[in-house]
Amino acid sequence: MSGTVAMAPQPAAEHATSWRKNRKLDQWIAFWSVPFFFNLFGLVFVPLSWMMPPRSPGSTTPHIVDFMHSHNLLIACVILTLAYGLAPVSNACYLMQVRRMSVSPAFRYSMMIGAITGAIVGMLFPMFCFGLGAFRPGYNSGVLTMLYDFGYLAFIGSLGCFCVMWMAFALAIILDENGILPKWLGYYTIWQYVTELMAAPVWIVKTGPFAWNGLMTFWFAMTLYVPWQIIVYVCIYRAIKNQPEAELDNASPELRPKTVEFRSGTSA
Amino acid sequence: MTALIRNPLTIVWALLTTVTIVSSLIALDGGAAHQINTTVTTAVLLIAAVKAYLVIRHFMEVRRAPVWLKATTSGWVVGLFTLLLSFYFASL
Amino acid sequence: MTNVAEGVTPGVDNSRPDDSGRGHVPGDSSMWFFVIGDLLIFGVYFVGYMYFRGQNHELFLQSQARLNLDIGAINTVMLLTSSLFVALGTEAARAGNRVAALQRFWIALAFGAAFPLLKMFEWIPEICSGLTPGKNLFFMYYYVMTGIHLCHVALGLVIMCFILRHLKTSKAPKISFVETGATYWHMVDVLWLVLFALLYLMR
Amino acid sequence: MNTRGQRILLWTAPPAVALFALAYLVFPVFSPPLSPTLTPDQVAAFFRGNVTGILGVAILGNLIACALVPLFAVTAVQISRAATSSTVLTYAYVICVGVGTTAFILADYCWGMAAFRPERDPQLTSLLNDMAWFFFIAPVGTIMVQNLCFALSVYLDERPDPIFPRWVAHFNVATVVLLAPSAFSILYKSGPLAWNGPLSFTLRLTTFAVYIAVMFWALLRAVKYQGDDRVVLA
Repeated sequence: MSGTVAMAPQPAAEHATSWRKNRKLDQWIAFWSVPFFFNLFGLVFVPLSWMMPPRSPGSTTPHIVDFMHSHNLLIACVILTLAYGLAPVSNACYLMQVRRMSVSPAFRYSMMIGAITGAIVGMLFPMFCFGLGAFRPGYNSGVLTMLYDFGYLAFIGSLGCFCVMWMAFALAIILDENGILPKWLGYYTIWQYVTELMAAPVWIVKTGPFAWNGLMTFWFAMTLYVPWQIIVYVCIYRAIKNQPEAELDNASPELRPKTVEFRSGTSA
Repeated sequence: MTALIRNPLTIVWALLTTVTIVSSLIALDGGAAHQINTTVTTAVLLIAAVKAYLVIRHFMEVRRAPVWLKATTSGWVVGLFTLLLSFYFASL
Repeated sequence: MTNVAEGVTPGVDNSRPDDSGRGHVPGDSSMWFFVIGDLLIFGVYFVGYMYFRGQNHELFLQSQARLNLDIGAINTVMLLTSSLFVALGTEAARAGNRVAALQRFWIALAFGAAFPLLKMFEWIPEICSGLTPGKNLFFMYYYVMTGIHLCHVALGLVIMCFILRHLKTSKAPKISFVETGATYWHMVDVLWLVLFALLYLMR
Repeated sequence: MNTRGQRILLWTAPPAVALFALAYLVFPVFSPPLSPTLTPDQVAAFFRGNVTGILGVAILGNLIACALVPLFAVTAVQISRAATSSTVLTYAYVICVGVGTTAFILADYCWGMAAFRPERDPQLTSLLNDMAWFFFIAPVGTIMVQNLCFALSVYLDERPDPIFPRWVAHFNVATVVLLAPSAFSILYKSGPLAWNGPLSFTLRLTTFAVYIAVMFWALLRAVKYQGDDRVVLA
């Protein structure tokens, strides 16, 4: 936490007035929490717990037991439990742009529900599986290998929720007529959710390119996913930046064009 | 009807179908033993490359497309099949 | 990239694409972004398949022997024919001949719809006789690659229905929309041609 | 445009809180909270001895797991009334509620599962119990973000007549700080941060109870003064 907290006040002090007066402050705060979250997320899963890159599903039992006993898994768990609430913020940040599109609200609701279901099964539960193993070293190896499998399969093999979420995102971008996000991003997102489908074989095989640490199911999916995440992020940044002031929810009534009316006409 | 048959697209299609049957026959004939057979593999892969090229060129109308699109799609066909064949021969 | 922007000027109703000089990008340029990316992604799969095949020729050859080459070949012809009619339909739509375009797209749809149907006739007996994706690496590749391809086919059929509806109902059909869908369908065809050679034919 | 619906939903909170209090008071696992230092055999023995109580509360907990959702939903509506540039805070809040509630339900499942077949291998009963405590005590991330979203919406609100008094926002920030120690319960088996310790258990549950009470009052007030105000939602 200290990293960003220490960073924030400096620009704030310099442009104290302009910073506070930014009309899109809520969106910017949400937006800048995203890299913070993803860095933590990466930190938790890679250098701290070494859960990622995934260990082999075919590891020998002593190896698995050894890994499940590493204390760092617990520290990773703590950081994740503190930070996983930021995942909804990043999703909400993306949802704001989908909300501006000319598509039905059903798209953003689908994304929202996907985000809700995905957070536990794809993030918290797997991490807890590893944490539980490290928490009580007394468990026998059968329990530990089960937790190991459960953790990896839930983390890598959780498919449907993210699939629907990114499908709705892709479709919204492609069908949108307001040009909020570039069309090619929609097509890129289709690959992203098809790679989610490609992860299905991890439930079947324990070695080779389709295992959960395999060339096809993991590494190839990652080479598509990581740039995608960064590109989405940059596109969202530009979308927030380019949103005209008159279109904001807090725009003064005289600035607000008539078309915004129908959007905000929801009852109490 | 004759216009349809004389249409260049139909001629391309006839060619594609013929080579599909030919390549199936090659596989059935030369590859019946289900053993490594470099002749069969080279033949069917080259035929597949030509087929892919024809579809891209004529059906997808890349023939009339700007140079960058021609270059990218042809590059894909050439690159892919070069890689496939070299991986194949390297593994023998 | 400037060519791209010019190629997709919307609402180019029934006019012929300009053949002068720089050429014409058929359909939406972002669809081409998708097509080229998809070709590359499948390319990675193809090369990966070849690499792992090279590790164990014996296994792949033995497994290959259990595939149904007949259905594979028939399906190839189905997709080729479907592609032909899509191309012919696009040509007719461009020439402003809506009746012919509709007719050809219907035929294309019928041939395209036969593909998943035949695929089921191929898959179900295989799965019933124990040739599941877990059997070995060849069958894993076989099901994953043909499965993803089948998803593409399904999406293509949906797109084709939208094209049909567009040609039927809209006052001035947008040729760029027809071209976009056609481009996608031909890509599905191209991918199958490579898959057919890799999975069924090569030795 | 009236606020009757919001008021009805708000008043489902007191009975929900009463049921939660009942569940808390009769839950054998909480009186006193089971120590993390117990061996699997001791845990299994405890579950064998308290099947009725644990299973009963697990069922009750399952039934009322989402009982506070209406309160949170009304909060979301009030957040969306704040004059900010978008509803990003509302959306983040709603997703957080969904995620946090799921974690609670999983905790409830695990305790219920342990009591359902108490003759199970003690290792597994102990594992279910550990998992339940993990999901019950540790995942404070979502409620922290939830409260921060709420506080931000109050701080950033540009309307001349604020929806909430500012101290409600300060209070929400304070709860974030008070809830945070629970996350560290994963690291310790004894002391104040262990899952049965005063910081992880007592402080967390007390904070949550006070938080619900304060929010209930604040929301009643906010809805009362909402009047004909339109709500920008969704």
